[in-house]
Amino acid sequence: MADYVIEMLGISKYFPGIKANDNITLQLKRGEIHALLGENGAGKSTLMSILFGLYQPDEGVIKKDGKVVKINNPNDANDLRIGMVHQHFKLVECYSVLDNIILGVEPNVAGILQKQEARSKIMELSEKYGLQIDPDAIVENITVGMQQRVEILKMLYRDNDVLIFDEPTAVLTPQEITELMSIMKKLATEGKSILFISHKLAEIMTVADRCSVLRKGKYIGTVDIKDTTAEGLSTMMVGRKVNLKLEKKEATPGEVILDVNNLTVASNSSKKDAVKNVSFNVKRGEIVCIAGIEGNGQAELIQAITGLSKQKKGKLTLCDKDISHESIRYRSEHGMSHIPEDRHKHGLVLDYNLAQNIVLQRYREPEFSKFGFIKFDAVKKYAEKLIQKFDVRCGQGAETIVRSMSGGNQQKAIIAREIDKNPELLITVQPTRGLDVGAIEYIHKAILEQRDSGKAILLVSLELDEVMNLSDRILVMYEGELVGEFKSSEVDTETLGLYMTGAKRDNITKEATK
Amino acid sequence: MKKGIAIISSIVCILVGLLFGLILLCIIDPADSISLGFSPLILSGLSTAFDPNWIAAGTNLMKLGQEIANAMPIIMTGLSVAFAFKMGLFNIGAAGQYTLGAFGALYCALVLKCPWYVCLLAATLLGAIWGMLPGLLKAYLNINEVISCIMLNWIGLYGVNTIMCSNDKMFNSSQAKAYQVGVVNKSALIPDSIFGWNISETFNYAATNTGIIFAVVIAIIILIVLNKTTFGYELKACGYNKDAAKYAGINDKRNIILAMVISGALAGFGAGLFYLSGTVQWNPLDSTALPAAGFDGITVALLGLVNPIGCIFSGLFISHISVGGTMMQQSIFPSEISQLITGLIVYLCAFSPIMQEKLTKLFEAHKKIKHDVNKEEK
Amino acid sequence: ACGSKSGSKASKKISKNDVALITDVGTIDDESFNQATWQGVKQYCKENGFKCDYKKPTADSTDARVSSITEACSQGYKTIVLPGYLFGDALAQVQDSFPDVKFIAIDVSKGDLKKNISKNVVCFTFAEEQAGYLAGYAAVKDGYSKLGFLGGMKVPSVERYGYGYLQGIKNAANETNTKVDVKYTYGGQFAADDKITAKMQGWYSAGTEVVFACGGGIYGSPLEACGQYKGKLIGVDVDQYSKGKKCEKQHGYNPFVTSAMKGLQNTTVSVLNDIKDGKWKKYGGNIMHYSLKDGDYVGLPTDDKSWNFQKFTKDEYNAIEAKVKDGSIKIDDSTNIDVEKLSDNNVKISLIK
Amino acid sequence: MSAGLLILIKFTLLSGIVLMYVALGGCFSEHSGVINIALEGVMVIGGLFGILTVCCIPKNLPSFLIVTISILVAMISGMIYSSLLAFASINLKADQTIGGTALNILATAIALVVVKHYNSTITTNNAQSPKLNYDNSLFIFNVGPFTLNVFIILGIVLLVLSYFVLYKTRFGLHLRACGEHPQAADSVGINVYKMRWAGVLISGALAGIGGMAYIVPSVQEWNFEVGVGGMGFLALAVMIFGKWNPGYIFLGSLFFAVFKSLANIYDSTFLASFHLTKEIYNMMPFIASLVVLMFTSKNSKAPKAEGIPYDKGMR
Ligand SMILES: Nc1ncnc2c1ncn2[C@@H]1O[C@H](COP(=O)(O)OP(=O)(O)OP(=O)(O)O)[C@@H](O)[C@H]1O
Ligand SMILES: Nc1ncnc2c1ncn2[C@@H]1O[C@H](COP(=O)(O)OP(=O)(O)OP(=O)(O)O)[C@@H](O)[C@H]1O
Ligand SMILES: [Mg+2]
Ligand SMILES: [Mg+2]
Repeated sequence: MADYVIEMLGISKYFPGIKANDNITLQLKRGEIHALLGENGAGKSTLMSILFGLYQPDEGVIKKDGKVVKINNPNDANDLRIGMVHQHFKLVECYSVLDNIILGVEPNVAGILQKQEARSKIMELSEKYGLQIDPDAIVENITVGMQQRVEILKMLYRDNDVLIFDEPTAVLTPQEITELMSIMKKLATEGKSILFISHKLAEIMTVADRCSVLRKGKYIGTVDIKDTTAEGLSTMMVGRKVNLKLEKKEATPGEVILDVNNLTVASNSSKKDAVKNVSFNVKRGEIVCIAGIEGNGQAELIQAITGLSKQKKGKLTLCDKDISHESIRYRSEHGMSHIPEDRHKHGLVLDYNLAQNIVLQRYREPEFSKFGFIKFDAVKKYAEKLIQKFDVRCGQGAETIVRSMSGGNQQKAIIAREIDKNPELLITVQPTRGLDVGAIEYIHKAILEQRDSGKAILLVSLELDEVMNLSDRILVMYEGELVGEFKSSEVDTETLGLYMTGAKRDNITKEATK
Repeated sequence: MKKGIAIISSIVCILVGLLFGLILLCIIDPADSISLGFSPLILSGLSTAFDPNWIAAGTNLMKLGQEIANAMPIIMTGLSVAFAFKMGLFNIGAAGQYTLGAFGALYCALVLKCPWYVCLLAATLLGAIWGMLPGLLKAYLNINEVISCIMLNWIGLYGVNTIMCSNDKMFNSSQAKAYQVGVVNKSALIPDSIFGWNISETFNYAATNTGIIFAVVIAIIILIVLNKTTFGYELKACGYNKDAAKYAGINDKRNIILAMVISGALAGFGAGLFYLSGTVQWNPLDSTALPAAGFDGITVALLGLVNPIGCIFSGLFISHISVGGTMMQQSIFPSEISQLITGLIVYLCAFSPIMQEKLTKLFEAHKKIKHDVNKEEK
Repeated sequence: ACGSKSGSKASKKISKNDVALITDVGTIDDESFNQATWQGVKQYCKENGFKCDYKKPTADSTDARVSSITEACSQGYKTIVLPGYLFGDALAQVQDSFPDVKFIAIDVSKGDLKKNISKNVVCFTFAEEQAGYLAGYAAVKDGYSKLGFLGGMKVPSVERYGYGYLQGIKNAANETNTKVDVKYTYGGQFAADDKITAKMQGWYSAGTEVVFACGGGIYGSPLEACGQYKGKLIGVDVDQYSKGKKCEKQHGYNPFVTSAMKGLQNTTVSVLNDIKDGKWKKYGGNIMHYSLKDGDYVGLPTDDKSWNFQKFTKDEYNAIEAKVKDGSIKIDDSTNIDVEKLSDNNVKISLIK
Repeated sequence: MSAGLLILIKFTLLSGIVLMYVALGGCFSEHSGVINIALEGVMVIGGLFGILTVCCIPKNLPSFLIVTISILVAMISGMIYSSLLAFASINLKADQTIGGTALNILATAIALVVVKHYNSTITTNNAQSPKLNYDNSLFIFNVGPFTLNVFIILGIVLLVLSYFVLYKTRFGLHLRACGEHPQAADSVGINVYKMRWAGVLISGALAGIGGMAYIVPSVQEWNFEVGVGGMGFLALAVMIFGKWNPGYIFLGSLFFAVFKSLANIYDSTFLASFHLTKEIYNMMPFIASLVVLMFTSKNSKAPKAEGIPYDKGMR
């Protein structure tokens, strides 16, 4: 028995209106990497937050080294040497790396900080595990990868020996993921026990020793990785067989819909240009994907194309109309749809109801308004139609306040809205971020349908799987420039990775893309 | 349902506030606390409306008239604050816009000798301009409107007072105040009667005029604009989520500016209503305090649940108890008790989301059984 | 428990001798009209066992004042005191609506009333310019040559004090042929605060020797500022010598050289007493202008304890007072004059806006 | 040195220190994540009870004690009053602006009711006076040609202390983390609610002293009808102007104070020859700071989580 470091026995946790964890048991062996798998909302983060002391379980006990313990807050967890890298990083952006690592356990004399001591310990750890960081850099200026290393160092600095990684790979590049995997393995061989949450089956297959599966808050079971396959895991997770590979026909590109010519865009955060002299086009009936590591200018590129920010130089043409200096509304009314990256920030007015969100760009059309007055009946009817058509699940139909809907359904509502506008060009950024396989499947199908009905689609994704599965043509973006163009059928992930990290580049000219 | 709960929670706030006031009055002087304190305080104008003495003198509606006259400007500043709130802006600058509005009205009335509607228009315009400035600063330079409004309040006050003092036609040096509109230019007075009904005569209070009808009509217009029009839809979208509004092609800069312009216009209009009512006098020598109507607007808006119709009622309520405050025996009870009560009510209003949540739960507990039955039928 | 209605209703009833006062814009203790008359009212009621109360209008408007007066009348008050020229219009409106109520209006002149005065009304005004004259004259005679005038707000009575003060200064300066500097300003308020303290400190440090603090509680600021520079003050309305006690403790001298007084409180008390004694006829329908000619209604205090002049003697004071009284010295009582124009060879007046 | 300049320095220090106290208070509160728009009201309350203490305390106590006790009372009453904001905005997650505005409205009303009641109990003649009379001599002393007051000395000490606490101590690191990213702070075991309470209470303490420092040194009688005349709001502006940093806040307060003083004493300096009205000088700091804000607003240093109630359950 005592070879379990952590045992969570019969854990239940209720949230208003939902049982997030229902009698869950999880046992973690010393020195193992234990994966935790489940759909969105299955209760993985909740379970881990309970272990880390952020929530209290309503039922059940936690044992550490065979002894029952009570973990009331992260301090208790820390005393028990449990550490966690959160799904959304918990770093104070304007603090230095050093301050973030020591936050909460600062060496001090009578309350006065003694940073020198901390610094040498951190440098030691960073060398030992190959976690390269600059202790004096300000967190808001460093890459996501480095932020993750900071989070890991935070755990190591606290001498934790139970390490929880909640979806650590969602934001990393393939190279960084490989790096992280090896670090995790190294930590495990040193006797640290690791809990690892991921939606990516391949990762689990490579790194984990065992895997526990949750579904809708319930515990399904634990398997040894060497006895199972990716398909087996996914079946366990959703309760049915999932098609992991998308079936798609060959694309039949038509005329050019979007033409981007020598586009240069200033950066949101730094003084340098984020997009440098980029040219490409998207044709009817094809899916063009911009691949690249986060922060290489994709966001700025899309903002410029959609009109959310101004370009510095260059020309944008949509269906033969010059839209370089047109407003967002003009672009939207002339055939551009946009599924934004951040659905809460851009996609929805969370305090409006579903109907009001469904007409977010179209409330001025004569169908929905007259003399400046909104025809609420027409809006409602239309919303109900879309809810039916796209199977958006919501409590009170068109009147549901969007804030109360689940993330997946919010995303569906956006997709319904954007597709039903019947656009010429559909721009979609990270359409499946953080969604579970079931939802991903649905959305991918919808996008493909659009392609097949002759729309032009511009996809931005950080997920290489998605890129490979969905696109017909792939453009790789690195430091604001397009450095490679491929047919998706003629390239593999490794090659893409090399381009994305800047290790390789081609010279892309406007002519080449034509 | 939701609205009902909101109103109930407001009423609870008011009752608690009043109870606190009563306790305070008891502490100050237990013997007279009801008869000379609390009863005039909460009955206010109503106590005289049915008093035989007052009825005999034919002045029984005078105090109610005074309440209405005092409510006009604060209903407007309340609307001003509420309107900006809908756009997610905190218009603490209503005081400054009100100041400019007063100046516009008085300048047109006293110097240019314009008729009332021109004066009112000028008040509205100047208020709108003064509201536009923080709007511009917010939209184009991202300067927090609270700060710029505070600055512009004082700039407006000093500026207006400087100009007024140096203008002989505005500044009555023998009284050390601005001239009374009713004395200098009768045509600038807001009409007393509408459809043959002379409001001032009914209430026996000269300053009570058709202005209150203007205020009510404008509140209704604002309500319609906010809830029924595309403009209101845009505005609220910007207020809830600026980025999403921008994504939807709504010009958020334009809306921020427009919202502040309208907000300022409402405050300016309120000042116009007040200063064109006859005998009120601006005191340009006093630069120590901003007009209270501006800050009362915040109270009115909050107590009125940021709803235009709510503003009418809360404006009347606040005016009601502040007139009541002056009807208490002044040598025993400070009239500021009414202000204390309103402050307390607004403080309690800050809790109203939580209170509403609790109340909703309370109601839903009753409904629960029904609900479950439905579920099983499915 | 509280608010037991035991206090019998009868005792709350207003009886015919009770007095109500309606305040001007300022507070009841503005150390000016409101306070002085209210003190008069209270003194009278206390001596005779009557009740008194005051009402504060909700806004600075005639309508609000009329409403407050109506309220007092309807409650049964038969004597109502109205301090301040702002009551002119309101009085004109109500005087005939309540013929059985007696109105005592302080500082309301014919010009303020704009109407014929009714039999149930009496108005009082004072010759502030005489008090101001005497103060200015005395100060220069006492040897001060750098003087200041700090008015509260530019209201008529303050202006009259100020104009009289300047005339007194000029007269004395020309008599003794000394050069005198006068700084003249209005604070814009009747209360002291840090801003005015700063201004006064500026004056005293730049050499101003004595400041006539003319308006309610505004004297607090020069009082605060003077100590360090051994600066002096002239009080207003009442004898303010006792206000200098704190400074005496702190800096070893009382800064009030004198005070330009007018008899607000006394007048109020004596009218009320006369009404009680049935002598209303003497007043009803009149506008009474009280100057030295009519009695000691204006002037400087001559008690030994508040006589704080070094050179200027009581004999000199009596002499000049007599001249003012008999009219051999004419003092202009206009308002809204350009004070800087009054400068001459000996006296330099600078107006500070 | 000309007399005019001396006085300018004196009054700049006088009101600059007040602004600094209050802006520092705001700075602590906002660094913890709570926007304290109630500073104006807290100043009134601090001033009120501080002065009441000066009035009521036995006069035969050593003056050092009188000064200390009354300042302590101002500080504590400021803390108690601001705890109303803390309770509403931290525990009940109420809207901070609404709560703060309510406290501003309440403060003047409370002050007037208390002062009037106090005045009518100490005098028999039922005076409903909104003014308090007090003796400020204990707070003021001269150093050469300079008139200083205890608040200036205390202020400088607190300024240095504030800087040290915010940037050099464990407490400061925790406090600022709560204003920037409360979830992060919570995840490393910092009690966000406690830190926010601390931030608001410190702001109450500083604003309470600030209220007293505003009223006491310049006059010996205060009319509470004017409250503190917008100083609290001005301090908020100074805080933003000073980028939430004690050092800049100090400079910002002096900048505002120079103009504020000039407005009052310009006639005793060389500026007299320009014949501008005092209103122009009064306007200056406001116009100037608007202009400065226009140029600096692009890179605001406001704590990121300020104004957002922290909810442990929220993701
Ligand atoms: N604070 C909360 N209040 C209410 N409900 C919550 C809260 N936190 C989580 N939930 C709900 O509990 C369920 C489990 O959430 P949890 O975040 O643990 O899921 P997850 O398995 O981590 O999902 P994902 O893969 O999206 O991260 C979800 O339905 C979620 O909406
Ligand atoms: N904070 C919350 N309070 C109350 N209910 C919540 C909360 N968060 C989520 N829920 C409810 O929990 C359910 C699942 O929500 P959740 O956001 O976890 O879904 P999801 O599909 O996992 O979304 P995502 O993909 O964004 O993680 C929804 O019905 C939602 O209404
Ligand atoms: Mg989730
Ligand atoms: Mg999760």
